[in-house]
Amino acid sequence: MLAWFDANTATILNGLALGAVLFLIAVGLSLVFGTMDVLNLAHGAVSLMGAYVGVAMYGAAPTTGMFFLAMAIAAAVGFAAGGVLATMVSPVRNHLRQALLTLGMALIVAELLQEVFGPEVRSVPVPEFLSSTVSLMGNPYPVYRLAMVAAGIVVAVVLYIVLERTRAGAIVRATVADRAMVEAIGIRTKVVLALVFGGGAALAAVGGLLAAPILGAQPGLDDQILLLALVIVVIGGLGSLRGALLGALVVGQVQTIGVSVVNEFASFLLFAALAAVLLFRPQGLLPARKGAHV
Amino acid sequence: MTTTDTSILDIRDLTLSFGSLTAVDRVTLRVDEGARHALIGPNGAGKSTLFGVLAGRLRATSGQIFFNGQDVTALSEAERARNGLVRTFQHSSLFLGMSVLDNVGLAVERSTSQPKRPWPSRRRDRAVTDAAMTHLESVGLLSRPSALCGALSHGERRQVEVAMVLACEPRMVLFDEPTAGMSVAETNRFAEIVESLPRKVTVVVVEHDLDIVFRLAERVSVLAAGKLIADGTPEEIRTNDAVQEAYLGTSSNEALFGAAS
Amino acid sequence: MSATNTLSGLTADQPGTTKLFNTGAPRPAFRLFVAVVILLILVALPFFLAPYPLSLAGRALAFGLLVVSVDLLTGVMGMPSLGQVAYFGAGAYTAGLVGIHLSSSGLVQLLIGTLAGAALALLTGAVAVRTAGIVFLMITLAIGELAHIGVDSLSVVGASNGLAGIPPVSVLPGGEPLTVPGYLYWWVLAVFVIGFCAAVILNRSPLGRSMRGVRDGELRLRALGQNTYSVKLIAYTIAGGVAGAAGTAWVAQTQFISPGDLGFDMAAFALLSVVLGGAGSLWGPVIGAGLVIFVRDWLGGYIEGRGTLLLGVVFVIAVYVLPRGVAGIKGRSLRRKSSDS
Amino acid sequence: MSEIFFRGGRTARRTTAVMAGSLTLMMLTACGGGSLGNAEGDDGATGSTDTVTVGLAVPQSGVYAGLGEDMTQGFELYLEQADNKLSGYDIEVVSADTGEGPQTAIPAVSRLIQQEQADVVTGIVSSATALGLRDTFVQAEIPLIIANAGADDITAEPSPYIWRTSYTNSEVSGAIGKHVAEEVGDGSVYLIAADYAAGQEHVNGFKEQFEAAGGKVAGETFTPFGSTSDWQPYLSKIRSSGASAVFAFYAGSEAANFVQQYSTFGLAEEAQLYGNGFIVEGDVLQAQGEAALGIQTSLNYSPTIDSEVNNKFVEAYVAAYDEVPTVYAMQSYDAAAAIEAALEAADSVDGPGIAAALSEVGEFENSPRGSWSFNENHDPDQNYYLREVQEVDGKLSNVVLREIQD
Repeated sequence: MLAWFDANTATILNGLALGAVLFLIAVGLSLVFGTMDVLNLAHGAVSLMGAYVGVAMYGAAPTTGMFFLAMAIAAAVGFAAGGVLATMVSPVRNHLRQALLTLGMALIVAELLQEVFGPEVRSVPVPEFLSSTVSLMGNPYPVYRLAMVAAGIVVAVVLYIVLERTRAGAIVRATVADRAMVEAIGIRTKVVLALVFGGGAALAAVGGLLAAPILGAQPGLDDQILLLALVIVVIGGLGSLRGALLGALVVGQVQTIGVSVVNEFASFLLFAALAAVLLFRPQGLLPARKGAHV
Repeated sequence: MTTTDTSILDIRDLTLSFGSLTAVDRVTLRVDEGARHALIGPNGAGKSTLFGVLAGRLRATSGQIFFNGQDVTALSEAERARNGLVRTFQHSSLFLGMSVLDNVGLAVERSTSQPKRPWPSRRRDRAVTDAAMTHLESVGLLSRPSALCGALSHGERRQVEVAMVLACEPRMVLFDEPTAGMSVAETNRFAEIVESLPRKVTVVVVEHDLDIVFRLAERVSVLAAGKLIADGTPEEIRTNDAVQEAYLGTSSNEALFGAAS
Repeated sequence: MSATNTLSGLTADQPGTTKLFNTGAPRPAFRLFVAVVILLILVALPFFLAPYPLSLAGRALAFGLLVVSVDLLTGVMGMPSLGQVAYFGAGAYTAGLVGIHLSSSGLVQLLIGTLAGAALALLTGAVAVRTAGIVFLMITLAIGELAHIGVDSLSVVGASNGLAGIPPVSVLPGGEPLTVPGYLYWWVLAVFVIGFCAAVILNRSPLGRSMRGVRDGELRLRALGQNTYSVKLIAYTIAGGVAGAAGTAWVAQTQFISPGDLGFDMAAFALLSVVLGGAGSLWGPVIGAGLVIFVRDWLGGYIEGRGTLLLGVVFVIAVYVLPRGVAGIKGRSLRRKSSDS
Repeated sequence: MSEIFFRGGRTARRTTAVMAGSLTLMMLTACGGGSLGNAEGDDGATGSTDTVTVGLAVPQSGVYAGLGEDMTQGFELYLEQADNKLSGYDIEVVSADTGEGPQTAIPAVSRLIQQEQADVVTGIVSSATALGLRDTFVQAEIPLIIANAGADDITAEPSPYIWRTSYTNSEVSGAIGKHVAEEVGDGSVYLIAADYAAGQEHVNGFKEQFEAAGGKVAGETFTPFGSTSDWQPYLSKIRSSGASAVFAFYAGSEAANFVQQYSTFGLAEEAQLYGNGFIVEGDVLQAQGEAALGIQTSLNYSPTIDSEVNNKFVEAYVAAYDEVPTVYAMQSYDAAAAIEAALEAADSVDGPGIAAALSEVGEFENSPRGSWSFNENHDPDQNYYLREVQEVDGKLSNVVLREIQD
């Protein structure tokens, strides 16, 4: 057993790295669903916009300053996109029509991105200061992936503090639990919702940018990201921060250790896991608790 | 299995707990066949929970429910409904996207557990329609059978709901706060409908509005903190100290029942 | 926000889309007249249309029937599904295999393909219909994707290359193969009409009424004493059969089926066609399906790879311009008139 | 009651008007005159003109759009060089977007055959599309000249209407088998490929030649096609297998990601990476960057082939499009050459005439890839080249090491 862990340390670690970046992308989808009751099918497209920010800004391996500048720009682009989507979707109450709207927007955004950046896969280099490798069990392991894990932890902690320990977070949590009540105490939930939508989209764009050195940037990636994010938030429990984190970690491991152990059924694993979780826990692993925490 | 000849509902030591919270606490109660029985109590007394257990939506933690001499404790809501124990909802929950006739039709054809026919049949569908129209007539809503329920007034919706309950050919009807949100005229109309129900149908009402309770009920049970604290005729309840205590702490009888008397 | 809370939201706006004109002036004779005229136009298409647009019309009809099956679940029963592609695929692959190995008769293929779709729906639905709302949507997504991945790795049906070499269908066993585009189209139209009529009959039946009851209040329906599980499972099985029939029509038209036909795109476009057309109405979603095929394949063919972009624009505009879908146009004009008078 | 009647009347009038309108519209658009005629009767109409309609069915959208662009450029370059006349006929090119797979490709190509009345069609990137359309072309009696799709099955049973200027999957991968066996000697080779039909064919084709030459296989993994983005779990397996070299088949974005991660995890220093040319072809190579250096591949073409014909071709291509031609461009260029040769030999310029002429065209001596001809399966009988990714003048390039001898 121990030997197995030894042999697979790198793979498990890698599942963490993948899970971390998937968490960044998926948490926005989950919170937007929780607060606005909107399943944003343009979420993958927003994430892809983040990846293309990297394509546009990096030439060769970016310097440290350039890397953080790109993150800021990706966040800004994502925030703006989220704001536009929130505005467009706010008069549409029906879930299915929201799906029609957001998937329509996703198609438009993806096509425009292809128009600008071309149909071919574009690779995004790793920033210089993270481009080295460390030795792990005698084998080289890229530092950038460790940094992804770190980024995931930082975002999870910051989000947790913001949502659980600040007044703004309390308002967001209250909006998840009972929108009418928040409305009644004089808070304009529309603004709250637009901010959450923008924030979620900004995280998705940053996640897309951080994932780009591994996933690349190309047309069609938005669909893949959207499906992964949907699976994550449904496995974890819609509208829940902890759920999104757990879901992302599960999917990260399924996609690494899972495919390595049962390689013949690798392509079935993700959706088989989804079906299995939903059959036994339809509400997800860690659903949002009413009123209390996200 | 021993029940007296006259009691149709026999509740024995019924308890429902959610973890450490006991919502219904060892309630024992009998309702006679054909009775007009009301269940009252202050907010949070466990009325709606007890109601849910009786209807079969919630499972009792312990205790038994006999309906018509049969132990129905383990039966589902649908099975109880088929046995003649039918409930209405606290908030009117008709099928708002469907016509009045379709609503009552659903109730008329509920009675078999067999799968529904996936094709129309002129003769057999006609029978359902005729039965539905009869029930609509008895609640005085014959004029607009093809109107969407979503387009009806609150009172009209209540009438449809009663028609649906009648269509279930109930032996006993559980009304959950039937007059909540009704205008005075609508409340009156509702009371008339209940009064016009055949005597063989037993009626149990959970109600806030004590006016209507004392107008309709021949027997009243009072629930407080999950426990049955009183059971008797309306007169007995009016003068019961425990009831008064439960409702208003130390307040007088007049403050509580003044409006009703 | 628990998953079950979303049940009501998913269908919030739908009640009344079909019924609005049902209640106003049903006039069955008039509606029958319109239906007959539309059918005559569809039958007459081969006399006017060249083979290519006619083949598109055939594809639109087959896809339209798939959309009808999605609508039975989404619009009539209030359970939005992304999984009907699995039963569509079951019908299509079965028909293809029957065509290659057993009989080129379209009737035989239709029968076996429909049964295959229904059987698979019965098996998977037994689990799926226990859920509702978003969870049902995601379970059906998983069913569709698993079917997609399944045929993609199954070498007896050509795996990722798809099932090729399917001979042209004939109507009866041993009959003349339908190689003339017009005759082939008529066969696809016949399958469509059979499937559509089945859906209309279902919609007007007691089961159809119970399906709408599930949509408007499943708990309530259960409280009335109806076994909603069996209502949902039977409806799901029938919808699976309709999707299977659509699959046989699709294969008859294209003589080819590949895993991509069961992909997420197809599932999403089928569901969006329902929304575009107006969930709950049966004819609206068929028009929605026609619109999707027309924009993506016909217009897209002339503007070099911009079909998808155009489709996105159509979706977005439709959300604002047609708040109740294509079927709502008629309802809206009636409502306006009645408020005038 | 009158109101109801009134409503019905209004609706009826409007509906009738709409129907009359659509009928009129149908009459107007009915230029083709219906679809009930006999298919053979329609063909005669195009036989006598001086214009030949060529359908170019390439992806203009989706993940293969880059390949589609190369193929369009290659085809157009040939036409330009010939002043848009092949064997004296004016060439009208009608293109169709085949998208990512058969779902979009089949209606698009049906349009070329039925609506645009193409006399011959070329292009086709995806094997599934080619297989799905095979019967359509045979039934319509229109020749299809495949300029990329490589599935062995397409030409396994040759049809007079199905031709190919590219390769078969098993052959292009088998070509490098002997070389790898010689290089690794006593070591073993790990095989990894995308899990779909083409991936299987490439791996089997390689394995057959490799094992025939005495090579040993260390292990074999197929990764989910189209949904794999992280290869680390598989790379760990390769490492623990102790293989001294790896043969991989990937194309497009998967090739880009695989090669980069192969290098990131340090495997590039431990095990030489081999493949067929597609793992480093076209835009992919630029996306891979330095990670691709040293990869050895087999392919029927490289822009660095040092022949007079190829140098001229590359020069003209660079001048026209400001980029180096890819194998896709070359195969499409040669498809144009095949059409010209067929028109030269054809008795009648219609589907069956061109198809018949294709079997008489003989050797193509002026091809950038070197001399080739159609074999009995209608696939090219051609040379393969061993290539290595090297940096030439600051740009990555697939440098030809040598011609592969059978």
